[in-house]
Amino acid sequence: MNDRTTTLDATQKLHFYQKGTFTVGNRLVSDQQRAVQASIDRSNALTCGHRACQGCGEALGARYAMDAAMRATGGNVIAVNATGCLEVFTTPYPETSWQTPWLHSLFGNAAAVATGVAAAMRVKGRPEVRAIAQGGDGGTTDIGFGCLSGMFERNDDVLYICYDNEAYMNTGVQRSSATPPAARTATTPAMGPEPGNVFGTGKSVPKIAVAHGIPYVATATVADLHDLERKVMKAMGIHGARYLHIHVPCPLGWGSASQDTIRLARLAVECGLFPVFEAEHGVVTGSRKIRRQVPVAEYLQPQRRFAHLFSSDAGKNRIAHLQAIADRNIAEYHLLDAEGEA
Amino acid sequence: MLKQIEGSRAMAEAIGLCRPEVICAYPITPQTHIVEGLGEMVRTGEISKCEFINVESEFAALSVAIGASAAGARAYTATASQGLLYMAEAVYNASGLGLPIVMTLGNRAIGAPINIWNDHSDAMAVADSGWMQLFAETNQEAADLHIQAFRLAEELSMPVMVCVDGFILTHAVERVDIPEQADVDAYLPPYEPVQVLDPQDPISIGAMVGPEAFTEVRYLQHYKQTLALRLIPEYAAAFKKQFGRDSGGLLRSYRCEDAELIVVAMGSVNGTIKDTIDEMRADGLSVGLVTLVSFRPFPTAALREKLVRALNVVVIEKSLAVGMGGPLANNVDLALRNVAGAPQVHSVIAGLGGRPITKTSLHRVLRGAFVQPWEGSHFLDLNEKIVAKELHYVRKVRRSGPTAENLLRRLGQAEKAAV
Amino acid sequence: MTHPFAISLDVGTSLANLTGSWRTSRPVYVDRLPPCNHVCPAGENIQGWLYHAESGDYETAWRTLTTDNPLPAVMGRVCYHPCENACNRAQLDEAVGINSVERFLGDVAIRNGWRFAQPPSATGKRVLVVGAGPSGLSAAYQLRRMGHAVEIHEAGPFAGGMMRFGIPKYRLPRDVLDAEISRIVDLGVGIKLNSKVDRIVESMQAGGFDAAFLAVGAHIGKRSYIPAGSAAKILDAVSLLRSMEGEEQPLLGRRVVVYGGGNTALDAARTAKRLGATEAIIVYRRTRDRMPAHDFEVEEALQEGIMMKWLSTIKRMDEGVLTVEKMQLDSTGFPQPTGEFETLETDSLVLALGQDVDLSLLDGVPGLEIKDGTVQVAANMMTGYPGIFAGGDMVPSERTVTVAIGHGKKAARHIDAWLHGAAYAPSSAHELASFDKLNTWYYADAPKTVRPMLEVARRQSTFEEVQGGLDETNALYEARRCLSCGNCFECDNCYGVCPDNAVIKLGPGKRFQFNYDYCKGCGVCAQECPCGAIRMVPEEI
Amino acid sequence: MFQVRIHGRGGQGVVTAAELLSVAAYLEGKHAQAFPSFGSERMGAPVVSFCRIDDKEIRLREPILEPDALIVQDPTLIKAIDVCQGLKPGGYLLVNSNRSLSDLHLDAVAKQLPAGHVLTVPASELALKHVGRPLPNAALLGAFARLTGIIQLQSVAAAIRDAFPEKIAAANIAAATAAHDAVASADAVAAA
Repeated sequence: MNDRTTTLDATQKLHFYQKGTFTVGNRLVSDQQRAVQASIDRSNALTCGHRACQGCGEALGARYAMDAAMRATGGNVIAVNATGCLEVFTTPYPETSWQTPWLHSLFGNAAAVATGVAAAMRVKGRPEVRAIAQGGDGGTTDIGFGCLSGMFERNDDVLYICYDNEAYMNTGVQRSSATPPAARTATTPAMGPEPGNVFGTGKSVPKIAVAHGIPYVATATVADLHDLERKVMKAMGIHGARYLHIHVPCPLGWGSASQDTIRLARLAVECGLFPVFEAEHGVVTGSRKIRRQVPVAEYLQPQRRFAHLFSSDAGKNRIAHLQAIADRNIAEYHLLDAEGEA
Repeated sequence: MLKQIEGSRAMAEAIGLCRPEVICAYPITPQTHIVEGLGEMVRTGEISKCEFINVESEFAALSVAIGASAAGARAYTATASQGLLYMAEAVYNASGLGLPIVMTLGNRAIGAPINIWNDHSDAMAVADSGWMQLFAETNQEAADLHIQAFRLAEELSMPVMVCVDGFILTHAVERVDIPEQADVDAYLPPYEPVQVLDPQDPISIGAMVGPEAFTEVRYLQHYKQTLALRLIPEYAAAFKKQFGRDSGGLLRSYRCEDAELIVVAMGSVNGTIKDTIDEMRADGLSVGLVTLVSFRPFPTAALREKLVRALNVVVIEKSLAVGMGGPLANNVDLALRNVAGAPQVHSVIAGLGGRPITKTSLHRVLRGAFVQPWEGSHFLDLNEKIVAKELHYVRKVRRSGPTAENLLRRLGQAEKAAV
Repeated sequence: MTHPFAISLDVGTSLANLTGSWRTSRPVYVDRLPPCNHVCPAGENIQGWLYHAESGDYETAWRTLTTDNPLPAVMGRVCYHPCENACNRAQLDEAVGINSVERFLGDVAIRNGWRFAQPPSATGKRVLVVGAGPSGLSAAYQLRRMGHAVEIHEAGPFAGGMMRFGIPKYRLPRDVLDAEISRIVDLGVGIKLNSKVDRIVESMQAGGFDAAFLAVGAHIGKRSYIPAGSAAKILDAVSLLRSMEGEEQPLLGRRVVVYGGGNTALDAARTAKRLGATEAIIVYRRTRDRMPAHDFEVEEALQEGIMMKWLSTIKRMDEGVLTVEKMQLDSTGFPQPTGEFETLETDSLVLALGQDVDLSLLDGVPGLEIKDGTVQVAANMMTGYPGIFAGGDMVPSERTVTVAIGHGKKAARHIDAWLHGAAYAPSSAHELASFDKLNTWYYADAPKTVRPMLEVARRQSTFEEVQGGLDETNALYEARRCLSCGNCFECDNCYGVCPDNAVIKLGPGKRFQFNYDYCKGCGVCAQECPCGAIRMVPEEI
Repeated sequence: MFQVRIHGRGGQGVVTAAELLSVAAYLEGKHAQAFPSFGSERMGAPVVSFCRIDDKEIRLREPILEPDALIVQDPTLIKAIDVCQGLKPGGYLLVNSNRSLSDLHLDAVAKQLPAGHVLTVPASELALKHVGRPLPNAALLGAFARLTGIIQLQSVAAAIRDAFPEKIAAANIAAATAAHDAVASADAVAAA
């Protein structure tokens, strides 16, 4: 699998040229070298008829990730899902949109349940069947955090995927520990002296994952499919605990236009607020470089959850504060260095 | 093979003979020795083809079991007290998903005040979670019940909790006949799941179910437990056939024929009660005992059949539903509901937080029942003097402080006074 | 039911939930007109042939190209490529090197000896084409492919018209020109050289032609009266350039002055330099920014050491000396005399003040309207005389090879229709694919490849071709810089980015189709389409 | 008791419409009860909300199965589900559309209802014009007031004023008034 992904990366540089370098597919390269999503017979692990909102980033991210995992394992994937949007909009009785074996247990235990699945497969002599746990930022960075850390620390053979839309959207957009500073949510209204979410210290679960020293940790976004697929395939080529944190915009919770989902994911990376990086065995090994840097304001402006920042002078300072956070990321993950540098 | 052995170890060996495939361990007194024993047996290979997983919490312990069971493995874990409450959400989930997990519950009180000793508060806290609950009277039965539990759970695709009195059984070293592997294999068929996560035949398990179907799901769960009322005696009979001894079943009676007064109890206390009854019978008192093995499903009909001819029924239980009384007594009332000329039911709350239940105390309360049956709950060996003092003090002083500490202080004073 | 009720569900059950009913606006695939195609005077489907060149299928690319223009190798050298000025990519990094790829295809075709497919069947109609210049050849080629018998009458000794007599060798090597002309001849187009048509109507009757296309070039250099001493050597640029095709080369002396500011002036000056003039000076009455000549040609000329004298008019010429008056631009930008004079040493003066067409062949033809030295034609290129069409330098329009070729094609279509007693109706053009319709994120940065240039030393002394061509990898690279503005190039973006799997991929070359049963109308596909080939249309409610 | 059922899609303000209606009734001194069809539906998915209006205390807690009036905020639902289910014989039907009843295949339903009880209003258009976003609920309430006479337009306006910030309120009231007047003039035409 690794070979395939490396060649895919190579072809990006060698053959894609101007047209198709960043697009999903490219008629000029062989099917094998094209993105999984470009394939006419991709598995569509998450199929039509689900009840996600128009322009749902999570629905997109989940199909991207699961389809890539399906290709990487020849379809031998069992998915465990934490409670949340993804669970509710994909499996309301009597309809499921999942084409893979799929299990929903609770909000906070996806990582542990997946550990159980993996253990069962080992003991049943079917190690080729791999377990993937998935959840939103609430189920991952908040309520599911204990089970997640336990799974990491035991280095169980589970790929945990967090679809981060930066709040509890399923329950009506309440703040989570992944909600960015200043963002308006139902529980951090744009009122009072400190409108929106507090400027806390933040909580980078990817970094916490790295601190566990697990074999593989990566962040990705729905705006960079090739990068996302490569990371999923790489992850599926590794045994032990792996963590993939995917940034997935939410039109409902962010107050953005449904067609802007991918555009916003792109801007989040280009402004430095969402660093895309990789780490192996506790060491950051590389980052996706910013291609056309933009000020954070360009990313914040189209989102109603940040509207209050643009209506007052105090707002300007908060934007500056957010820019400072972006600049820190840029420095820490070398986001403006030339390609190839760590 | 007969062994003089600690209860926990005996259970561990019995569970091992059931060929569990995934065992999740998290330490909590008093079940700890069971998973310790199992861990050792997995390491030494006594249990083969088994994943032993040390998890970070009871919540994770049962969650791992849920995943393993849904993926087709025979899953086991054990817990007690606070641990059971910490995994409560998963307890309901396991039964809701119909996963045949077997879990040992080393019965123990629930804090605060923190207390590690035995009573049945933990079992009662999740009595209505959809799990079947079987109470062991002896360590022999504790061991045997696990073997029956796996068969029952997997037949109905419904989890089973084997309730064993903490310390009193788990830590008691006594004679236990550990079955032979061949017998267990003959009795317990390999796990055939009704549904399993398999890439060859994918399904989605754990859908969101709305008002249109939720009642039906719940009803079917309830219906399964009514089926268990038939299966439990059946499997107990089969067990006797295979292993040559009585173990399990819905309930057992002792000297009940013609008894005017019948005691109902669960767990290890039944032994003490039997001795007490023998002595009372010797004194010509017409008293008998019904030992309830299955609390869930609750054997309403079988119990009614045992109790209906008595004049009085005394329910002795190690649990208190604060503000209501004895939950077991309440369930016994259910068995006699709408029965013409049904016996009077009297409730005894005993052995909370590990307080010993002695023959002396039992004689006092049971003989009392002949002379002067009571209404409401009788708290066995309640230190009324101290309670009265505390109540008086609390009435006087607004900031009266923590009751538990106050009581301990008073007990100390009382002892000094005695010297 | 094979598994527990309600809590477990079978795969594929969600397909029963037709989420398309949520939609308030729907995406539709569209084709928009790329700016390059839009502005090409020859009406080439540039994006169309680049698409094939991208995948290395040069023959199909060349065949697509030559359906509109039979002279790609020439075009790739002499076209002033307005397409590249219009190219959307210019707003991203640099315009696609369309002209250089066109030349590459033309040269490859010559190298491989690719031929045009013979016309399917003969219509029995005969068409006379007057003039073997670009528009004449273009018309003849198109008419021949439509199955008509075509005969070109050319007054000069060679075919090619202004391509041969107006454009110097160093810009258009003659072997290239000959190769592309002979390919047209091979198609069955007859060319009669040295046969000037004096009376068009008579010639038509004599030859039994059903229609005629007049494409006479502007070969007559405009003269303006300049008082001159007897020994002063004055000649015009067109004659100079034409004489380059003859045996003996003209003698201009060491110091040559060219008078004028158009491309011809530059050609004349650069030719003079190559003929050995140590000083070649261009005298122009306005400033460089007002020069009609193309800037890149001025640049090349300056590199070759041509000197420029701005804001000057020539008053008189005596032996070896010119009198020049300084000018200044008035507020309207028109040059006004200042009364300041100076002299300029020169051996000869070349006048490049524009050209005229010899319209004598039209004398006496009824119904024609001649204005400012050109024949007026209707929208269908037909003159006032039924059956006689005209194009190129003869009709009012910009005088470039590309425009001429466009005229030829256009006229051919109308002539064909006219011969069938029908009227040719061009298909209505699509909406323009402007830059704002694109999502350029998806295109990698890729600066234009520069064509090699002959070093200045040799450019000053020889008539070798100044500008080189691209090698294959360059050409491929350049072709792949095309953004495919407004037309799906099957990048799979819409197929990949749909959160509802509501895009159906139909397979290579078949593009895509929306599944409106499930499309919720979020619009992500339209937003993320790189080339603007999807439009969102509100649902009627 | 007058019972209203509102059909629409997540994000169209279906629940808000029921709430506004109840507030309008409350402001007229009536008893009113508004409640949504609970569920975790998403933007764009079909949603139902209910409103009861009465002169005495409302104790009934069942969903509205036999409404006196139906408001359909999104006509595409008519294809998807049986919106008219349980509508009383003398009831009202108000549909957000700029198309005719026959275009919407509602002729059959209309026949069964009293004359003048069925109406389509281009509420989304009016909303786009006045509010700038296609949120048809306010406009529909304006039309509803005129169609049924159960509540007054000014009560609807007052309810909107209670619920939203000044500017947004003003815009929505404008939409409601426009819809109300449109119905009025239509009636005038019918009457003439």
